[in-house]
Order: sequence, then structure tokens, then C-alpha cells
Amino acid sequence: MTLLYLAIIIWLLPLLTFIIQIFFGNRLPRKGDWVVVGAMFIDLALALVIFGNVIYKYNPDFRAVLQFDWISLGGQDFPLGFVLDNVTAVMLVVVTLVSALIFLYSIGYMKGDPLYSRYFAYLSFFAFSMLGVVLFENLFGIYICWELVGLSSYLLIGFWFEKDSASDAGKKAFITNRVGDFGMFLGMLIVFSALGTFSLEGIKNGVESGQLSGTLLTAAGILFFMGAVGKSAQFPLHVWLPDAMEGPTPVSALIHAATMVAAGVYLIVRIVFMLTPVSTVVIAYIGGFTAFFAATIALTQNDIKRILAYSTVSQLGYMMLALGTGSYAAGLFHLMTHAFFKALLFLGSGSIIYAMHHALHAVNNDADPQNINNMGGLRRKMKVTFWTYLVATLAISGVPFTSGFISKDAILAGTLSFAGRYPQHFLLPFFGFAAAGITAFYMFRLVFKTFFGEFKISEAREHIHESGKIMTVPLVGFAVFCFFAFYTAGNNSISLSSPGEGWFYDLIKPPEQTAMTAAEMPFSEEIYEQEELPAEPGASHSYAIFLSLLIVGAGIVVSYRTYISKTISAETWAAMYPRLYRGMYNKWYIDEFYHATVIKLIFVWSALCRWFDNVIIDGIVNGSARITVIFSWFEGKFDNIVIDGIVNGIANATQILGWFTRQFQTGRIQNYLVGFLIGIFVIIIFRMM
Amino acid sequence: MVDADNIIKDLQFFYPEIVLTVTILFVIIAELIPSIKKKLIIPFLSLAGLLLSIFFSVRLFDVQERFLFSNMIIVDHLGVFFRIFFALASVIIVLLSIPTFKRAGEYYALLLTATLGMYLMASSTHIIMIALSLEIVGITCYVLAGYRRSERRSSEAALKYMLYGAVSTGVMLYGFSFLYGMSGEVNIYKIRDILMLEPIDNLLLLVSVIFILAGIGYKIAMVPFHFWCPDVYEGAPTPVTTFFSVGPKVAGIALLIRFVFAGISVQVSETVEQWISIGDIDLQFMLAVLSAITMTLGNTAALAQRNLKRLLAYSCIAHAGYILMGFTMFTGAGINAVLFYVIVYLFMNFGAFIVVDGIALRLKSENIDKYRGLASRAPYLCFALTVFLISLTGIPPTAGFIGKVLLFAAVIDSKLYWLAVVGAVNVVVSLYYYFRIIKAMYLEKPISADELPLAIPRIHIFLTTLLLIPTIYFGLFWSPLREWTTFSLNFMLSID
Amino acid sequence: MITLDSCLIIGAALFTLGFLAVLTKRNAISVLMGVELILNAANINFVAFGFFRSYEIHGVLIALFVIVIAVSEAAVALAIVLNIYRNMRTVNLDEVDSLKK
Amino acid sequence: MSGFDIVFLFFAVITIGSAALVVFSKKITHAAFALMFSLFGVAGLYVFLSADFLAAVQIIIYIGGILVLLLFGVLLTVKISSITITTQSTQRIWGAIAGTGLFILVLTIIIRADWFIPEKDPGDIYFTQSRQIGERLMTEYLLPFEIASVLLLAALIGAMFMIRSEDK
Amino acid sequence: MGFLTLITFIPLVGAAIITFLPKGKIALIKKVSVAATGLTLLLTIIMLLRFDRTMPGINKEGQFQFVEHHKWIEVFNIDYFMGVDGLSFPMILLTALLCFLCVFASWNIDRAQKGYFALFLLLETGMIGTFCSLDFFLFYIFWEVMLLPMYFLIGIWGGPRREYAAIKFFLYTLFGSLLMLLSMLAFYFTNEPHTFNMLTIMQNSITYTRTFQYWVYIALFIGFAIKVPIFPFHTWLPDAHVEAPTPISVILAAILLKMGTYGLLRISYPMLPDAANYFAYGLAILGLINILYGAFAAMAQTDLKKLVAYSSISHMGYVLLGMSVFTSAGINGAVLQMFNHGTITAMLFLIVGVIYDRAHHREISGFGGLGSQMPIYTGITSFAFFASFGLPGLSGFISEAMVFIGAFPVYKYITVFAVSGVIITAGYFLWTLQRIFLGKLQDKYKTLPEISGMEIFTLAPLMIIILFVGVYPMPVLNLMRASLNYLIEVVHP
Repeated sequence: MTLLYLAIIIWLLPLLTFIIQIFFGNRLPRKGDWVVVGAMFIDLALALVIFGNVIYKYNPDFRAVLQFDWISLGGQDFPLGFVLDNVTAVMLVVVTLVSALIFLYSIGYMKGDPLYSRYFAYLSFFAFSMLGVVLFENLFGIYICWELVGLSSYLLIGFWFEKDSASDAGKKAFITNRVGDFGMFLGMLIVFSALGTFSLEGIKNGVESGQLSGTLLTAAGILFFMGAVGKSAQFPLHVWLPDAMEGPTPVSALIHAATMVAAGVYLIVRIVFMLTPVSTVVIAYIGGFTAFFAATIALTQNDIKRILAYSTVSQLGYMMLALGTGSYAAGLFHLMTHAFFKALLFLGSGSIIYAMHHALHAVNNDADPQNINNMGGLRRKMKVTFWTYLVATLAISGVPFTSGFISKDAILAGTLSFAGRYPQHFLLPFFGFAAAGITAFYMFRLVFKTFFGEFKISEAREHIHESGKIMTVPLVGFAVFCFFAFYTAGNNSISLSSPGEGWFYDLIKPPEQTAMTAAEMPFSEEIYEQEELPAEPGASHSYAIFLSLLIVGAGIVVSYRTYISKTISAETWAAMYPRLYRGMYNKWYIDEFYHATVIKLIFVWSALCRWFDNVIIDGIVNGSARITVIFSWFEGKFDNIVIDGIVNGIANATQILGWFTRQFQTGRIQNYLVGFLIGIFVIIIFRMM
Repeated sequence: MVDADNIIKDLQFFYPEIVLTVTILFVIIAELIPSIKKKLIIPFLSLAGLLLSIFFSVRLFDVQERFLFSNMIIVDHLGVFFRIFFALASVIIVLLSIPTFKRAGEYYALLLTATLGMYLMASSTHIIMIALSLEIVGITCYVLAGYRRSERRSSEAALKYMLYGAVSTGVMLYGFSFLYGMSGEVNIYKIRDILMLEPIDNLLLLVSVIFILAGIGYKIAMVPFHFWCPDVYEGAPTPVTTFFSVGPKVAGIALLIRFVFAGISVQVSETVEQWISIGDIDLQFMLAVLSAITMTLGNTAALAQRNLKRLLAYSCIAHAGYILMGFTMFTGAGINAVLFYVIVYLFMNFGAFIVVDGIALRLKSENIDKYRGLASRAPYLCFALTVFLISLTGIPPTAGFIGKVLLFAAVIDSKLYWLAVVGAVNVVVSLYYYFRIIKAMYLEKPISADELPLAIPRIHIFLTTLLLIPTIYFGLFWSPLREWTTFSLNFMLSID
Repeated sequence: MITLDSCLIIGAALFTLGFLAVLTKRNAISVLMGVELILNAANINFVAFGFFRSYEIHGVLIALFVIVIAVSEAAVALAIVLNIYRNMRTVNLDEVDSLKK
Repeated sequence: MSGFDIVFLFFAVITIGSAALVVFSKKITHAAFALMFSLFGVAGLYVFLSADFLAAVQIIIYIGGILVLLLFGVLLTVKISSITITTQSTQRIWGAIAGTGLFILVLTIIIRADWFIPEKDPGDIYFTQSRQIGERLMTEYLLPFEIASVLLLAALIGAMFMIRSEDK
Repeated sequence: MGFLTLITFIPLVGAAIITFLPKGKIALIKKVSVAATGLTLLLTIIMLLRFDRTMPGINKEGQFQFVEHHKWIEVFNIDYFMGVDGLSFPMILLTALLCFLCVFASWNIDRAQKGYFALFLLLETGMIGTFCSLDFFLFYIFWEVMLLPMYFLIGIWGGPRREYAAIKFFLYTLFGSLLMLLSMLAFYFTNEPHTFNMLTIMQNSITYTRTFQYWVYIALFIGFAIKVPIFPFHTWLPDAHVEAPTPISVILAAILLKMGTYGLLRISYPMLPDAANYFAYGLAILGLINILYGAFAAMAQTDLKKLVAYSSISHMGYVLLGMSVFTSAGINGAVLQMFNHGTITAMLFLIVGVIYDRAHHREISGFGGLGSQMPIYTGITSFAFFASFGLPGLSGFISEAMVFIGAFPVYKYITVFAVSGVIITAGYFLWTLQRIFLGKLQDKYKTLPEISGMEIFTLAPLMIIILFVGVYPMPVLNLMRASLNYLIEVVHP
């Protein structure tokens, strides 16, 4: 329990620094960056304490929960709760470690920005919300922090708000995330209406006891996944992530590579017990397809951060694929390894961009500092960056002895065994392996184009410098974590070859029971044995290693031949399949599709609402003043009479009645007397009828 | 047979009228003496007469209901109520007229005669008394309408009023002749008693009743007998219009109450305050429809008016419609609401007209455009007018609101929901034009730069205040008024 | 021949003709003549009903007062008409329409 | 048809015919004279209805008073130079429709109605009527009698006021 | 004199004092206004401390607090009957607070200050009185008393089309209240003995026939719907808001709109339980329409104030949706949303007022990049926008989430669509934020002054409340939950 309180302190510390920073940031020395970074390192230390304790205990079922009343209505209550278990402990370390290093890095990267203190305020706010997602035991709490994560992402993406592209990207990120959150919220509603609780434990009990089952459960699972799709940038809601690269690079590293996007995966990990077969398959397919699909886009991009962004999308797809195919631990494991190497890649790119920016600025060249076509040969100028970058590239490609190798391999093995059991899902391993190959190819393309060859803008060459210590230290720090040894160290041994072993797998146990009971398995006639679930990479492991090595190797080789030895011409390939190339280059036109359909529809619809409001409803009340407006609208469609009929409303009728009445008021007394007489007649006739 | 003793005995219940008659004579004599005429004595003489008459009227409240002078008129609470009402109205009009008609003896004589006529209208039970009293009020009003002889509009108003009135009276008399023919009786109480027993031809009854309604209705400005109203109100001098808007109109209502409830319908039982009309002419529904049409027509026609007097004329038509709502269910509550409403109507309508008169004395115009930005030039009068208009609209916390509530309450109590809804919609419509005046005063910029405060005659300020206080007070504490009307609602004895 | 109905019909005819005069004559004095016809119609009714209905004398008395009413009305009406004439130099009713709408 | 009836008919025709002339004659002086005949006819009818006193009043007041008043009015309101004093008609169509309708309406109710028919012989009241009227005016009808005087007073003041030229 | 009489009539006394002050003494007039509203607020806070959170109220006189019950007009059984329960008290709190703040927001009213403040205080009396009244007649009088000052406040101190907006507002609302008047009379006569006592009317609800209930419910509903405003009775609102001066927009949106839903809960529900159940589905659909329609219409606006006005329509939809289900979360959420919307929308209008005072226009497209010129203002605006589109941690989220949670088990599909409204709302607010504050700053705004201390003073309390309720809503929910749970019991046993 003490550990849990410690965790809560970890959570609240960034909030405190956020408040300090927002109100007093500008008045503190060094604009308060030391407060934020210091607090984060304290957090890291605390997280390591917790982790150490957990490792020491070595209890897979360790779980500490703190519940408290939040909203109580007499009839219905909404308690909140925190949880500390092994997954949380691991995540805490990942988040605080990545954050701490990136915060440190930011001191160098953001130097001199006019909103320097605000930047750190936002960073702490992000850390606060992200840690909240990790710590909450309660879906409601998770959702709150989940949205706050989105908010901080919005603030940080749009940090340079004077750039239109940045503010656009921020908005896009937030709204796209909201679409996902919409799903998640509906999922919560389903769960709550069936079980009356948001607590994960309570939901688990409810699912196990069958209070929530069948289609509703499937729907809930898929809806939660929808939230994850938004946050983890899965197809089709992946569009925001590449745009989010408009933010400062450390932000991209922190949020859009390492932590926030992983929240989606984390959520699925948390609710895995309520996934029905159908939902898992949906998750697997979306994940697999995203992995493959994003990789193809990354192939042709030239913006260094965009390539990484698509690669992130792709890697997140992997994690989803893992969760969907039952490789629960592997997915989480990949989350962790990916966090480090992707953060490293981003920070490395940041370092490059920083250097490029200053170099180009020095010679007044307005070329894009992020375009890899403008780079080349940087390995000589920026040694630390190069080497750390290479390590990360190897890791992401899944070269042996890197962290990426073991985690990715576990996933691929998982898909293979899954497909082995259900041959009809052969596409899943295909997606996985194809993406692995393409990843290797484009990552090495990136490395080759950036660090090898000659620098493209020769006059600026002299101005390229390695970044300062404050930026390179985090790079090295992350690079260290790309080695397999950190992960495979088991309880008492270090395993070199077997990815399925090590402390991680001992700590992270898949939930004992899932919603997938045998009777509900719709996609296979085969009846499962309870103990076979979830499918762990086992028998297919060796095939997987072999196959992935082969494909990754091929990717690297092709990349080498294309960009270093130039025996393969990329242009020729592009010219051979122009449509394919253009499709990839333009991100398969997803953005354009959304613009043409959803967004346009919303705008047209809202304009219609306004029109309806101004013209029809007001028109009915106001009457004649609007006739002309309506007339122009309907001109040529209806004739005058119809329109008059529509818009002459109550007020008009009143006016007409008044006018009509006054027509009798001719001023001639004899007309009045006729009216008098006719009035009498009318009354009598009226009464006689 | 009637003997002299009876007549002499009855005279003591006739003091209010006698006082008034004597005052009229004094005024006429005073008018003839030049030295008196110069000294503003006549108005105060009239006031004294009216107040004395009120005094005697109040004393009549203690008297047991009885018929006087061989069933010609009746002394009952209702009649006394209206006597006091008319005398009060006339007091206000006399005061109001002082700046306009300083030394016009005929004017006050005619006004007092009209008041006497209204007294009689409220208490007549005999056909010929009804006709005579109507005619007294009519003739004096025709002349009053044309009191600015040399003004074209004024004399035109007189002509129209006169012709319309003459025809209406003729039609009414023709209608009465049929009632007489059916029953052989000349007292409306008796006519009712006879017709209750005899089988009657509905069409005949209907036509005669409508002919009679035409005579009464034109005084009330009830549709379709309202046509004269806007023209006459616009053309007549403003104090006279003010008088018309309440005096003869309410006299018509008094007569209508008498005619409808004592003449052509009977109370279900002694204890239940519910009447049913004789014959099978469903007068209630007819009145309901007429009421709805009257208020709708008045309100909608008022929407486009630019002349305030004309606008208020249409508003008077609309208010006639509201008041008629009280007749539609033939219940005590309805009549009670009517009585309440006419008092409230006296305050607010007089108030509005007096402000308009006061402003017109200075601006020489009643056009609404002239009222732009007036709030800064005559803040008190504009405030008062706003209150009166709010009250006329029927928005709390004014007496007008309570008046409407009681009317609506009576209607809803009898489950005539459609009429209530029509009434409600009409209130909304009326809001529009009443607030156009308020809008002009407060919301619009003045047309010209002469921002001098208006010098309003003191008597107008005084009268405005006098009317303002009850308009608000009775909006919050209306129990006494209601108790008075309930007390006055005693007119259902039948003839011996 | 001297029945109630015949008297009433004469009254009705007078009433209608009076009304007709009121409605159609331009001259204000002609209109006043129409009014007199209407009042006479009422009087005929009163007297006829009085005669046939109950032999009571009320009808006649009422008719007497109606004549008084007619007299006073005529006097004031003529004064008003003369006043109009003085102001407008016409007694044609369709020209007296400055107050309207 | 007795002689009585013929005379009655004669009066009826005079009454209605003259009234029609009032309506339809072009010249206002003709109309005034037609009105006189019509009122004469009515007076005659009063005699038939045994209201001889009323008939006298009709002739004296109506013809002698009101009609003369009206004639004065006619003469005062036309320029003396214009010889033809005509009175044109307005809104004839409306008038015709309304008039016809009115006549039909009134006629209908008169004929439909089931009037009370007397059984007694209207014999000797002829000679007592004037006396009765006098008595009643002083007793039962005292109030209307007095009020009528107020009415006449009001009319007097009003008419005088209206006619008098503006002093000041 | 009881608390309720005091808080109701202290502003009126203030108004009377102002009326007799000379025109020129503007500082004194303002001081009197501050004193009157401040005293009211103070008393309200004292009441808050004494408020018993366990007494349900609703239809039991003994369960009301601070009750004052005197005979007023005995002939008609009209009483001066005031009292508060958990339904009305949060609203009174809101009213007292906002009126106090709005006096400061009115500081730079530049003409006819005397009339302005007098009317403003009169308005406060009307509003508080409405929330306090337990006698239908009294309720109606206060209800109408609100209209008049509002008319003048919009009409005299409003924008260019103020006359039109003022009369439109008045016509609409008067029509609605007249229907309410008729319904009130119908109740009066249906009860034996006739009474205007709301609680008696509620207790007798079992005796009303269904037809009666349905018709009266519809009439009352139209009256309240205009006030809320519910589609399609809403078109007065954008006009009134756009033309009204800032503090009046605040009052209008934050309190007057609540009158409608308050009326439904206080009057329609407990008095006509059968009808309330019968029409609940329709109410939910109207709520949905309000949410989506308001949101879409807001998105298309180019005038910032109009946008905020439409957002109000949208947000009131949540209240309706929450009310339409008789679940604890739904109704509590709805009333909490009333409270929250009161604070949030007040902030929004104050914010619009700040920018309008500086730039003299409200065209969204006319701004841009203000974020660098007015960072504090930008921060506050973002805060308000976030609160308005339901960002967790701020109060709007809690109530919306509660409404959804409450509504979902009852009306699944409606709720699903309603939840999608949240996306649209976020969309237009973010878009607006972007268009006004983000991007390049235009040259003509380089001199725009930053938000002033006085303005921050009016906004800060609201921000604190929004944040506090967003984090820990229980203090507010505690006030209302006993009443509302009991209300559900009464209406939907």
C-alpha cells in the first residue's frame, strides 16, 4: 500500500510543477525548467523504487488497489480508484524514464523560445495526465486522464501556434482523438449500464459472472478499441499523428512516439479480459493492417519526422496485432522497447533538425531542414547522433541483440501460431512480416540518406555541428536501453536467445480468464482447451525468428543497394508503378477522403442548420422580411405561392388580419353601417347553423 | 297601482341622481352668469356635485335591493357600484378637462348629464328607461365628441358617432319591440320571468336579442358594432376621448350585465352562481366567439397605428373583447372578473390617455414618432405611461395583470380553454404595439435636438400619480377590490 | 285585415326602407330621415303589440317616449350636421372621411 | 274586405310608398315631403290601433316639429343658388343586398312567430286612453317622464352649443 | 424577516435607493449596486452554510428549508410562500453569485447608469424570487417581473439591432408565460379546495386525469421550452444574446435559460407525473435535437457571441436529455449541468465581452493570432472553451458524463447520437480558438491591451468553481441529490 501512495505522489508531482510553472514560471530563475526536470527525475527515482520493490517481490499477482468515493448520488455511486500492479510498475518506469530524459533534452532544444516556461508547464501537465492513465484502476478515471492526455497533446502540438500548420495539426489531433474517445465513452456507458461500475476489478467480475456478455460485450470491446484506435493512431484514425509532428521534436518523441500513443495499447492491455473473439479479431486486423499500411506510406516520405511518425503508427499496429492475436505480454513488451528506441529516433532527428536549422539559418537558406533529401553525410559531423541513431534503427528493424528483435519476434511468433491454429487468418502474419521487411527498408533508407553520402546543401556544410551535451546525453541514455540484455535478464539468469523469457514475462501474466470462452468462439470450429489460452508464442517461435531475420535482412540489403550502391533505382520503381507510388506518397489520400466526406459534410450540415435557423424558423415568425431570401434560395424551383405559403407565418397572418380589419375602416360612416348590418347577419346565420 | 307616497318614499333612494341633476342645473345657471363663468367655479361645482353624489351612492350600499318608481329602476349593489365608478370617472375627467376647457359651462353640464345617463343605464330595468338613459348618454356624447366645433376632425367625429348611435338606438328599440311583443311586459326582469315559462320562437328571440345587443354593443365597441370607435376616438378632444374610453363603454357593460343576467337568463338556483339563458339560443357561445373576434380584431388592427389615440382606440376595442370573456360563461365568477377588470381598466386606461393628453398638450401631436426619446424629456410621465401600458398588456405586478388573471380564471373554470388560449395569444399580440410606444420613448433616439424638458400641466402629473398608485397597489394587494366587487355582485332578485 | 301580422309587416317595411335610406343616401339629412323611419317602425311595433297583445297601454307610452327620443336626436343631429356644413361646406357623408384606417 | 280594411290598406300603402319615395327620390325636398306623408300614414295606423292620442302627437310633434326641423336643415345646408337640391345615392348594391336581406329576415321572424292573438274585443279603451296616458305619466311613468325632460334639456344645450358660432 | 425574503428583496431595495439618487452620482450608484448584490451573495452563502443537505423538499412543506408561509390574498388562497430545497438552492446560489459578478462586469456601461443598475437589481429580485417561490401565483409574478427589466436592459443598452431583439425576446417569452398562466389556472380549479400552493398541487397529482395532465403538460412545456430554449422555439436566443450588453447576456444565458428547465423540474414533473413519463421520450428526442442542432448551428456562426449563444442551446440539450430519464445520474447530471452551464456560459459571455470592448467587433474571422498579444486572456478563454466542450477535470464534463451515464440505459440510441455531439462541440470550439488566438497576429491588433484586473476579477471565481466542481463535484451534488432522488421517486416510482 505504501507503494501505491508513492505512485500517487509520482502522479501528483508533475501537477504541482504544472501549477507552479503556469503561475510563477516566468518569475523563477531559468524560467523554472529545473523545477520540472528535477521533479521528473524525482519521479523517475520513485518509479524505480517501486519497480525495484516489485522485482524484488516477484509476485505475478501483485496488486494494490485504493478506492475512494468520488461522486455519490445516493442511488448511484461513482467511486474512483488507483491500482498498482506489475504492469503499472513497468509503465511507470517507462513513462518517467522517457519523460525525464526528454525533459532534459528539451532544455537544450527549446532554448530561447519565448514561451519556454509554458512549454515546461505543458510537459508536466502531460506527465501528470499520462501517469494518471497508468495509475487509475477505474475506467472513468482513465477516461478523464485519457482526455487530459489529448489536451496536453493538443497544447504541445500547437505550441508554435503562430504557424497555421501547427494550430491545424493540434486541432486535428484533438478532434480525431475525440472521435476515438466517443467510442470509448460509449463503451463505458455500455459497461456501466450493464454492471453499474467503472472499476476494472468490478467489470472483470461482472464479465466473469456473465452479467455482461454476448453482442453487448463485443460491442463494448470494440468501442474501447475505438478509443485506442484514436489515441494510438490506428487506421482509420491515424491521420493526426503525422501532422502532429508540427510540434517541437521532443514533444514528438515524448508524446507521439513513446508514451501517449502507447496509452491506447495500454488501455487494451487493461481491458483484455473483456475482449470477445470477435473483438480480438477486429483488433488484430486493424492492428495488422495499420502496421502494413503505415509502413507503405513511410516508404516514400521525405520528411524525417513524418517517416518516423508513420513508422510509429506502424509499430503501434504491431502492438495491437499482438494483443489481437493473444500475445498479451508481447504487445506490452513491444510497447516498452518501442518507447525507448522510438524516443531515441525522434530525439536523434531532433538533434539533426536542430543542427540543420541552425546551419541553414546561418546561410540564409530557406530549404526545409526536415527533408531528408537535403541531408546526407551527417555521420561525420554528428557522431553521437549517428551512432545512437543507428542503434535505434537496428532495434526498430529487429536485428538480433537489440530490444526490438526480441519484442517484435515475440509478436510475429504469436501471429504465426495464431494463424497456425486458424488458417483462415493467414493475412495477419503476412501483414506482420511484410511490415517488418518494409520497416527495415525505410528505416535504413532514412539512415542512408541522412548520414551517408554527401551533404546536399554544400554551402551550409560548414555550419553543421553536433548538438550540445544536454541533448546528446539523453540520446546515449536511450541507446543503452536498446540492448536486449535489459529485458531478457530473468529471475536469475540472462537468456540470450529466447525472447519469451526474462523478468518481464515473469512479471506480466496474462489475465487468467478472458471473455473468450470456448462456446463463444465464432471463428473456428475447433474447440479450445482452457489452458491453451491465450495463445503464447511457442512452437512457432523458431520459424518466426528465421523468417523475420530473412525478411529484415532482405529489407536492409535492398535499402543498401538502392541508396548506397545505387544498383536499384528508386525512381525507376516509382515510374513503373506510378499509381502505387503516388498513393503511398500521398498517404493513400486518407486526409483528402476525410476532407471530401466527413468534414465537408459537417460544414455543409452546419451551414444548413444555420440557414434553417435564420430563414425558416425565423421566417415563420418574422414573416415577410425573409421572403426575398427564401425566394432567391428556391428561385426556379417553386413559384411564389408556395413560398408565400411557407414563410408567411403567424406574425404575417396577424399583420394581414390587421390590415384586413383596417380595410373596413374607410372613414365613411355608411360603410360602417353596412358593416354593422352585415355583422348582424353573420351572427344570425352563424347561430342558425 | 302606484301612489304618491310610494314615489316620495322612493325618492330617498334616488339622491345620487337628484344631486347630479341639481348640479347640472346649477352649472347651467352658473354658465349664464358672466361673473361666475370667468372664475373656474364651474369645474369645482361639478366636482362637488359628483363627490356628493358618490357620498349618497355609498350610503345606498346599506339599502336592501329594491325597485324604484314602479319598477322603472332598481337599487342594488351592482347599480351602486357602477354609480360610484361613473362618478369617479367623471371626477377624473373634470379634473383632466380643466386645462383644456377652463370655463366652458356647457361642457361640464354635458359631462354631468352623461354621468347621470350612465347612472341610469346601470340601474334601469324598464325598456323605455334603458332607451332613455342610453339616449341621454348618446346625445351628450355626440356633442362632447364635436366639442371643438371649429375643428373639422372633431365635428366629423361627432357626426359619425351620432349617425352610428342613432341607427343603433333605432335597431335596439326595434328589437325591444319584439321582446315586448313576445312577453307583453316592459320590464326586463318581468320579460325574463314570462319568457321562461312560455314556449318561444328561438329565431325571433335571437334576432331581437341581437338587435338589442347592437344597441348596447355599439357603446362597448364590440365587434361588429365597433366601426365608429377609432374614428371618434381620434377626432374627439383628448379629455373627451378619455371619457369615452371608460365612461359610456363601462355604462354599456353595466347595461349588458343587467340585460344578459336579468333580462335573458336565469340563475340556476339561489345558491349556485350560474345562469342559463332562456330559450335555446346558446348566447354563451355567441358571446365567446364575439369576444374572441373583438379582441383579435382590436389587437391586430392596433398593430399598424401610428396615432396614439387611434392606437388606444383599437386597444379599447380589444379590451372590450377581454371584458366580454367574462360574460361567456354566465357565472358569478365571470361577472365578478368583469367588475374587477373595469375598475382596473379605469385606472390604467385613464392613466394612459391622461399621459397622452398631457404630452399632446405640449407636443401638439399624438403621433408615435413624436414620442421618440421622450423618456429623457418627460421621465416621470414616460415611466407612468410605461406602467399603464404594462398594465394594459397584463404583465405583473400591475393591476391589469390581476384583472386578466381573474378573467382567464373565470374562463378556465368553465373549461372554455380555447377562448383562454385566444386571449393569451392576443395578449402577446397586444404586447407588440404597446411596447412600440415604450420602445419609442426609451429605446429610440429623439428626432430633434430640442432636449428641453416638457412642461406638463400639474393636474396631469397629479392625476397620473393618482392613477399610478392603485395600478401598482392593486397588482399586489387586490383583496379589498375583489371583496368589493364580490359584494357588489348582487342583482339577481326577481320582480315582486 | 287589421291583424298583428299586417301591422308588423308595415313596421318591417319601414324598418327596411329606413335602413336602406341610411345606407344609400349621401346627404346626411336624408340619412336622418332614414333614422326617423326606423324609429317609426319600432313605434308601430310597440303600438301594434300593445294593441293586440294585452290591451295594456305600455306600448303607446313607450311610443310616446320614443317620439321624444326622436325629437331630441333630430335636434342634436341637425345641429351637428349644420356644424359639419359650416366646417366643410358639405353634408355629403362620403366626403366626410378624413378620419380613417 | 270591409271598408275599414280598405282604409287601413290605404294608410299602409301611403306609409310604405312614401317611405320608399324617401329612399328613392333624387331630390331631397321631395324626400322630405314623402317622409311627411309616410309619417301621416303611420299616424293613421295609430288610429286604427286605437292610439288616437299617439296619432295626434305623431302629427304635432313629428310632422310639425321634426320634419320642419329637417326641412330647415335641408335649406341651411345647401347653397341657396343651387336650384336642384339632389341627394345622390352611395353603395347601392350593398344597400340593396343588405336591405333585402334585412327585410327577409324581419319578415321571416314575424311570420314564423306564433304571436298571441287577442280574444277580447278592443271596445271601450278608445275613450279612456288619453286619460290613462295622463294618469300613468304622472304615476307609473313619472320617472321616464322626468328623465325625458333631462334628455330634452341635454339635447337643447347640445344643439344650442353646436349651432352657436364660436365665441372668442 | 426570513432569509429568502431578504435575499429576494434586498436588490429591490437597492433599486429603489438608486432610483432616488441623482443621475450624476455614478460612483455612488455602483456602490449601492455592489452593496445590494454583495449583501445578497453574503446571505446566500450564510444560507449555504446552514443548508441541510438531507432534506428533500419537492412536495413536502416540512422538508423545505428557510420556509416563509404567510397569507397574501385569502380570497384566492394565494400565499406568500417561499422555501428552498436542493433543486432551487443551487440556482439561487448561482444567481446571487453571477449577479454580484455582473455588477462588476457592468462597470463600463457608458450611459444611463442609474436606470441600468436599477433595472439590473430589479432583475435579480425577479430571478431569486422565482427560484424561491413555492406558491404558483407568486412564482408567476416573479417570473414575469424578470421580463420587463430584461426588455429594457437589452433594448436600451444593447447592440445595433437591440430593439428587434428585445421585443422578440419579450414576445416569445410572454407567449410562453401566458400558457403557463393558463395552466396555473387550470391547476387552481382542478384542485378542491382551489389552491395555488405548488406543494398541494403536487400532492394531489394522483387525482388529475390523464387528458388533463397531457394538455396542461404541453401548455406548460411550451412555456418552459421557450425559456430553455428548446428547438424550434429557440430563435429568440441568438438575437437576444447578440444584442444584449455583456452582463445581460451572462444573466440571460446563465440564469434565465435555467428557468425553463427549473420550471419543468419544479412544476411539470411533480405536478404531472403521468404526463412527464408519457412525454419523456419526446423530451429526450428534443434534447438530442438541441444538442446536435445547436452544435451544428454554432459551428456555422461567424459572430463569436452568436456561436456562444448556439452553444448554449446545445448545452441545454444535455439538461433535457438528463431530465428525460428518471435515473439518479440523469437528473442529478441535468441539474448539475444547469449549474455548470451557468458558470461556464457566464464565463464565455464575459470573455466575448472583453474582446468586444477592445476590438469593437465579434467577427471570428476578423481576429487571429491574439494568443501572442493577450496570453492571459487566451489562457482564460481556452479554459472556458475547454470547460464548455466537456474536458475532463472541468465541471462541464462531470455533468455531461452523468447525463450520458444516466440516459444510456434508458435511451440507448439517443444517447449514442448525443454523445457524438461532444465531438462537434469540441470541433467548433477548437476551430474558434484557432481562428481567434492562433496563427499570425494582425498588425491592427498589435496594440490590443491585455485583459484587465477587473475583468479577471469577474472571471476568476467562475474559473475556480468550474475547476473545483470538475475535480470534486460532491459539494454541489450534495446540495441537490436528496431532493432530486426524491423527485425521481415522486415522478417515476
